[in-house]
Amino acid sequence: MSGQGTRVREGLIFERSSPGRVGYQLPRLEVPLVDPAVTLGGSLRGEIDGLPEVSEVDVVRHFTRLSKWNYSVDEGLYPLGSCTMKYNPRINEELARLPGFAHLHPLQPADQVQGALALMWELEQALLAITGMARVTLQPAAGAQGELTGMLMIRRALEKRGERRRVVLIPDSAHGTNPASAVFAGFEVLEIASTPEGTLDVEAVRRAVAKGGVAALMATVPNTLGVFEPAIGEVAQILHDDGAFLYLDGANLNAFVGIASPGKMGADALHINLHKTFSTPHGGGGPGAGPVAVSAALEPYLPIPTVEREGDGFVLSYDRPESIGKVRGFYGNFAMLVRALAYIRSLGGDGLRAMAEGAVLAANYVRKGLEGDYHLPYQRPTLHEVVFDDSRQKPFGVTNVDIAKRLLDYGFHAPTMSFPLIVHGAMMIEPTESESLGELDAFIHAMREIAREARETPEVVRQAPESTPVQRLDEVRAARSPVLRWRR
Amino acid sequence: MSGQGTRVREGLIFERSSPGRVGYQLPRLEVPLVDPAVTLGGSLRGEIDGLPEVSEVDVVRHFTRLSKWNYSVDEGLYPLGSCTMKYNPRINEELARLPGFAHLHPLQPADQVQGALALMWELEQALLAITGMARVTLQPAAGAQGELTGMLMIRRALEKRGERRRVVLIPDSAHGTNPASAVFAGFEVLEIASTPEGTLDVEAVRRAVAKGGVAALMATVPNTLGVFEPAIGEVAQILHDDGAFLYLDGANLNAFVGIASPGKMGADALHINLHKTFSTPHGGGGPGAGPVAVSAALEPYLPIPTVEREGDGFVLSYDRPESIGKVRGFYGNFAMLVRALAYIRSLGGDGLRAMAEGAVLAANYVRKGLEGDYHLPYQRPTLHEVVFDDSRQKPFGVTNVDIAKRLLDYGFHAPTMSFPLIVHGAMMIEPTESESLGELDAFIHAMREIAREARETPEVVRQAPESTPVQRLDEVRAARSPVLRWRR
Amino acid sequence: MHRYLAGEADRRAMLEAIGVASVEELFADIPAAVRVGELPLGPARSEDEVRREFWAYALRNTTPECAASFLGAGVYRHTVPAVADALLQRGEFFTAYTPYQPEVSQGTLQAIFEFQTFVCQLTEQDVANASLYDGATAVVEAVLLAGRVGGSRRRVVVAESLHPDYRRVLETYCSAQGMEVTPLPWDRAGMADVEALPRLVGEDVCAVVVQSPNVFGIVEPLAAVAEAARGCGALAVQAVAEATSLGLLVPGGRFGFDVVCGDLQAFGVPPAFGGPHVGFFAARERHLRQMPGRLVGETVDRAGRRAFVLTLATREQHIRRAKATSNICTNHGLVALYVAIVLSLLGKRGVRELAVASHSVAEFVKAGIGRSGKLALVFPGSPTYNEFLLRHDDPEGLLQRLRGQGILGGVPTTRLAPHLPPGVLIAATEQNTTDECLRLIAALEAVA
Amino acid sequence: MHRYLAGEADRRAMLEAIGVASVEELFADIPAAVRVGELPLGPARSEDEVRREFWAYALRNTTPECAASFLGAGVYRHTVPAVADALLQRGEFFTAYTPYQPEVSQGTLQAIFEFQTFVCQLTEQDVANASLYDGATAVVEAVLLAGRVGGSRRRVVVAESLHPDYRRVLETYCSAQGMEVTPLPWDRAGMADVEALPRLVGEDVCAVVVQSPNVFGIVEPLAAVAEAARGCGALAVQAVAEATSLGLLVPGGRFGFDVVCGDLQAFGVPPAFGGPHVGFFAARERHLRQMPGRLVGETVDRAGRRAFVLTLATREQHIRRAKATSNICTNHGLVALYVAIVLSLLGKRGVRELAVASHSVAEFVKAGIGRSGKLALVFPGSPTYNEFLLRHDDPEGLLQRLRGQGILGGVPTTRLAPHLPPGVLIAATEQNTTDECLRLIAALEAVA
Ligand SMILES: Cc1ncc(COP(=O)(O)O)c(C=O)c1O
Ligand SMILES: Cc1ncc(COP(=O)(O)O)c(C=O)c1O
Repeated sequence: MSGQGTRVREGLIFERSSPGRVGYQLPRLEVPLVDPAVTLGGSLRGEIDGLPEVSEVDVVRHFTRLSKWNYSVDEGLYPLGSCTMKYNPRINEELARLPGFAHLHPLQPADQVQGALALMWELEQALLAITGMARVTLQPAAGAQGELTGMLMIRRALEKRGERRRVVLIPDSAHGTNPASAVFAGFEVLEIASTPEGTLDVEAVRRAVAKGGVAALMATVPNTLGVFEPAIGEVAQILHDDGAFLYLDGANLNAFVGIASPGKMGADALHINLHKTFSTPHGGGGPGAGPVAVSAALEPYLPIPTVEREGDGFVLSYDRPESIGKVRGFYGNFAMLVRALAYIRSLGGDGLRAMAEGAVLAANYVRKGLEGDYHLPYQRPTLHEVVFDDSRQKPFGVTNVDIAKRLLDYGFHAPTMSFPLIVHGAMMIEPTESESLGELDAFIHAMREIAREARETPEVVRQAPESTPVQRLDEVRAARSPVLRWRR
Repeated sequence: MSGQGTRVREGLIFERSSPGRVGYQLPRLEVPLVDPAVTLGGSLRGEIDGLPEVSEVDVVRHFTRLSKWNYSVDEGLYPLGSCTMKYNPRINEELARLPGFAHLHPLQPADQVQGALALMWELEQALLAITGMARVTLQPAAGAQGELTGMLMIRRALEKRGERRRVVLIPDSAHGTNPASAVFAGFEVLEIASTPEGTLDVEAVRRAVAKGGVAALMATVPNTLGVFEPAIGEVAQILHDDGAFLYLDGANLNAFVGIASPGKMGADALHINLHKTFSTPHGGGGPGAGPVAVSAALEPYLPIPTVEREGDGFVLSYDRPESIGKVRGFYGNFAMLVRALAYIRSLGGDGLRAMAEGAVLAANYVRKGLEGDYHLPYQRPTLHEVVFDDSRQKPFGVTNVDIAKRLLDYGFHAPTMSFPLIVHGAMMIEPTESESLGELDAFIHAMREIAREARETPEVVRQAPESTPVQRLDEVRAARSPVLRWRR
Repeated sequence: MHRYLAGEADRRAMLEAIGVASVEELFADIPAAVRVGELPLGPARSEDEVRREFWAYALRNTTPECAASFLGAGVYRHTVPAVADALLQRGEFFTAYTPYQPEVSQGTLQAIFEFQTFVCQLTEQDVANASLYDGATAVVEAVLLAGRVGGSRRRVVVAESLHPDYRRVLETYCSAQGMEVTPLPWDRAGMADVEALPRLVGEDVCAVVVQSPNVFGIVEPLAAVAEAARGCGALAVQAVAEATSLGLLVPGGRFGFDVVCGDLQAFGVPPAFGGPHVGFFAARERHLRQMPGRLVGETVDRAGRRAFVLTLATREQHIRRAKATSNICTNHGLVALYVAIVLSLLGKRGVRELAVASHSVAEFVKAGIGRSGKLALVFPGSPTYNEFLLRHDDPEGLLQRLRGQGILGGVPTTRLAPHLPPGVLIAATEQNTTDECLRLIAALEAVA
Repeated sequence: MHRYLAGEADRRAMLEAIGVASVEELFADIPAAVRVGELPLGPARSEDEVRREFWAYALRNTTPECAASFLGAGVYRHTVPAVADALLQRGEFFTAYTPYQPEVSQGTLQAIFEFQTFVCQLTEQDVANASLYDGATAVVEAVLLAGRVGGSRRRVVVAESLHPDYRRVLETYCSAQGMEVTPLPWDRAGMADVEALPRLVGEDVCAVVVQSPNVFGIVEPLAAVAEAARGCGALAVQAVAEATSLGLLVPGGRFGFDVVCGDLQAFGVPPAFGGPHVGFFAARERHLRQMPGRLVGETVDRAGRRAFVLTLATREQHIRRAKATSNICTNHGLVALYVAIVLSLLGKRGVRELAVASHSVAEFVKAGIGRSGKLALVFPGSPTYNEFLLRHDDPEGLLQRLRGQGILGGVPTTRLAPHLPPGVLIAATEQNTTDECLRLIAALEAVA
């Protein structure tokens, strides 16, 4: 409850500590207790300084109280653009916790894990149907790792051809992980400026490719303005004609599931953020999962192992001599795969298309509702998200950050701020298909009220938030003299 | 989070409704769809007016938001006297939900429910060990039903003897369910005034019994002042000498588990609120469970069925010709029995005693901490709870209700108000053994601050609460023109 | 040192502040004569050990999922939305208690207000309470209410087709109140014998109680029952054990029943070997002051905001004590919350669709059984919702044979009560697949 | 009409407001050439149907509970406090995202700050981040950090006793970075061959990586490794795959290791067929600006109240893009929260007691196996924590025979990597009962 008591600071768990309190009990040890000084000698450490001593109810209250300072999808619209903060169905949580999944050890013999392999196989098939690609690896832990995985496969394919192309083209509107992943895959990044319309500049791509040494282009469809890339097919053609590859950032797949397919766009690799399009929860930061779908050209280089049919059953196959190897331990974030497949089953083919339609509909409704009050720097049709800027509020001394903070007072999370970089003072709004009319209207109302406040009482917006558990923070102090852990 | 957004009213679920929204899906029906107009004719009703149309996320948000307006044990000390608001272990919730328990149908054949019967048997054995009685029925759904069950057994025992005793003695400090249950069991209640010390008046009992027609006395040990009844043995003797029975209200059992036993006190029947002493959650009002332990004298009258050993296994036995019959459907609140036994196992014998000690220690610590600021109307040693009154605050125009409301601002639940009836302006505080020093100190501090406020700024206390989701309610209006349901 | 208790340092600090050397001193008031030694309950167990013990119990049970189950007779298997349990497990709901302090209990209060609304909508009654223990005690409370309203009327006419457990519980309570139960037999259609009713009622009758659908699954002639009750000045009480039936069937409220009550378990509440489920109680406005249990009402706070509060508490034991309308205190509020969540999810369409689906599956099985010619219903042709009674002289034997084929074919009436016709009560819901239904039909034909 | 989507009326109202006749118009920008037809993914399923499908998958798996399990090799079975998952399931935690708006994310931020503190305490390092994907990628990040710090040094010396999956992942990343991996062999004791180390390191080496306990369960000579690394100007990196060992073993931090990293799965995180688990990364203060991943720092709000915030973000991809210290964005924060809860519950005593118990059980098994004389360890006499390597030429065959007796006897090294000596990695923890241990010992003797 929001009474003062829980609004009052809850100290750190270490500060709740009192000698002799415990929050656990271990099974009674029947075997002889070993004296670790004997068995481990000099490697034995003493008591660990600072660990807390708290009871079970201490822990429950501590984390329950902490939780109440969070905003979450379970409480309301969470328009964080590019993150697809949709509803996380509870049935998925229930299923992921079935002992047959949760307790499964990754190194059990193959005949004991047939259900898990079947599930992975089914998920791969579903993702293939959705993407129109040739194969999928479920191994990457998140989108960024998917990008890296895809780029490593491209690198390996080029190596196989004996080519040493080093340049990866990335539009200036791309997500930060794109250039970072390209670099960690051993490439150099050449940024491509977007057209005045905010889309991929085909001619710039053509020129860059013509210069030679281009390994791939990483594009996002729809792009980070929520706008479809009309020339994506042409760009693919340019790349392929040159022997380069097209990597698609699939973070925005929610906009077109069942409507268009990356395969038809000419993608050679694309990652799918299961924690976006396929509803696995964001967990306050993760874990997610970032399967990568590839064209036939890249199939030989998939990470090992892959799930393959064998007789009536399935095996984990390591028989892929050209593989890039492994990108993480074991086989992927399996419990996330369970949730994603459950979501796909729950919606079915038509439901998935309706999902994409719903997402696009909601974003356009928000666009319509706000374009009278906020400036829309790019005018092309909106798909699943819409990016405004703060240029109409700036004259009153109100920035996008102020608007975001004031939204918190209105009971909403803020949009994504200052991304894409091609928009100054950006506010990127992605409502998702989970929102129904009432919630969207309340959000639009709040945004319009803030626009009015920006004109009439700008200091209210600049001072916001006022009703949150804490007010604006001193971020400079945090960075200048970092305190990153508690000390007694 | 406590931002304005979630503090703002969340409407009724009916007010979220929008045509065509759904929050469910049923399995696809393969059998032919029946036309109920044909099969059911005139009994068929039309669409039910007013039921909501909402999506799954609507429901999640609605109830998540509602939950945030509650205070709960999971957030902090909940000193509601007589209710034993202790910590509810999560392991119990996990175990009660095992499919082998949760999905079990009560009318499955006996050989399919052996685990359930074994568990019930084990719980009975544990409760016998704790109470020192002869048998236990697990059937009653709560304490009040336990009382009724016990009193019905007493009634039946008297009938068997051919006696028509109609009077049940109940001290004026008793809980309201005691007289109510006695009346529903067909008795008349004679109230016994407590001694100036707040305890059972032995002489008054003796006089009442001497007048004849006394079927039983219902006593609470420790009584509702949190004080042990020193004469309980003597009272039992008086009753038994006369052929009357002693019913013990076991709501306060938490004070003396492992220290004293109702059996030795001479109890003939006592109910045990599993939702108090044995940690099953209070659920915002219930469900709980109210097993009744009886002496050998009452054993023949136990409700049917009982769990009995048969060979290697267990059976539900209906072979109890003198039984009072059944007091509810099936065999009791089984899922609560699971939790209670898990709790007993978790603590073990010594742990249960330590639990009682901890409860008594905490109450005495609170007593000590507050007796400088609040008036203690009865001075006998405190066991698990302590009752203050508001006589030191009254002169400032501050009542116990004001103090309770102000406590809410300090982030605590209020004590039990205006009970027992023998204390005017009562505040009954039961901290329970779950609380550790820090939480108790914070509570004591809050109470002392309020005492100071009552002296210095009484209007602050009288206006409280100010930081809760709503302020004081117009209760008169609610009762005068009752609105008990939503209408369009 | 235990995970549920305070620590050593805490204890020492408390003892010191109190000024005693040991906890034992605090118990000085308790005489030696009532003291006990060590409890023979073994040591404190870790979660791992408790899990091991309880998993073993759970594994010694066979759950209906392991078979094709057609068990009903008061407890029904319907869709269980994952959301409901997840929300109920929020600590704010399940670790709070009765909302005595409305300022910090609006969550529970509003949810109950919604629950009361749902119950009124389903039953077409004016007022509903915040829950009772179960269906059986709900019927008891209805009869006790009728007794209070009826003054000197001490007789209750109760349909013999009432669920036997409800009947047994009613008798337990009635006998203590000096109330007499007159059985109302069923007719050849398995319905309350409304022809006989005029002979059974009278000036001394305070209530007429029928269950619909009744224990045979048959829809009762509620209008006629209401009329007969009204005729003699008694209250009409409808019990409902299969609450999803309210999605299809006109409730007693429409016919002027004074009370419609029963159990809402069918709306996805886990069977849990019989409890906790949740009793409901809905009545006409005129009986409001005689209602048992808690009531939540709407009001405003000081700032004029809509808010909810426990109201009309002068009916209750903590205020009225010996004169209370019921002795209930702890109720089944959390299960009521659960049902409110389920009903929110189902909503207008779902409540009906669930009933239609369940009814359709049951009709499919009934028709299949009828077709063979080898098997017969006890009351063929009577309208049933999702349960019906197959005639069989040795129902336990029959069911035993079905079990061999992985089928829990139903509940033998012999297990329920001796006065019922021998046979098997077969319940089918939307949870039974067509394959299960076909297997049941075939197996019954084969072994009958 | 679907339970996860808005309703018909909602859609109509939106279309109208936007001013289009159908949703299709909104997709006008997408050319026909990339359009697809109906997805061949079947109809929308009810929860009941999805449950049926998934229960079927789950039942085709055999979980270790059904046997006496001694599987480890990177994933360990330890006590799983019920509280941890219950708290993690609060919607406020699991349905939020990266705490970009600290004013409404203090719950996540404070919990991560506590997590960072726990990791520093366990590792005796100065700073720790808010999680990485898993142990394997944590080692990668350490090496990449060393590469950045080391300038032109492009060689990494990596113990061959590193978990083979960690090694494989490291190689994948290194090859793209043009970094070369030099294997550091194990000596006769199964420990990193510190005698060989001086020959293997050099001016071109940026990091020396060892895992302790290593893949054989053996405690590595960390002090000597640190010294050798320091000697050549390389960073010393300790990997930890069995994090509960930190309750007993001196961590690399004490010996001046630059990075201690690995996986915290062992603290009660469900194995879940390999993930999600949680990578951790702790380092010396001097490497702070080169750390990968998110960092939460303490600060104050306008009113001067302590509060927490994401900090030093200029290291990260969303700011630094191509120059970021890592490409990680979504991390494993929820699992970090889970581990923070488990570590809070265990606390000072529990962290040690858990390690002692686990070590004791493993020592019991090891001693039992040694006693027979028929069985031998590959590295007898070397100090191990809770896992050790039994020598056997046909480990898969041996294990197959144990399975017949309900025993999952361990992980065959043949399954892990070809360069490991043939044998069975046997892990034992406090979850293994004495009975299970005795059965394993007896069975091994019988079939060996
Ligand atoms: C457009 C885009 N690309 C890539 C990513 C990286 O995905 P992940 O966070 O799953 O690593 C994101 C996620 O925030 C994104 O929005
Ligand atoms: C002293 C006492 N007796 C009896 C009861 C009734 O128990 P229950 O609420 O379980 O019906 C209570 C509960 O509040 C109580 O405090």
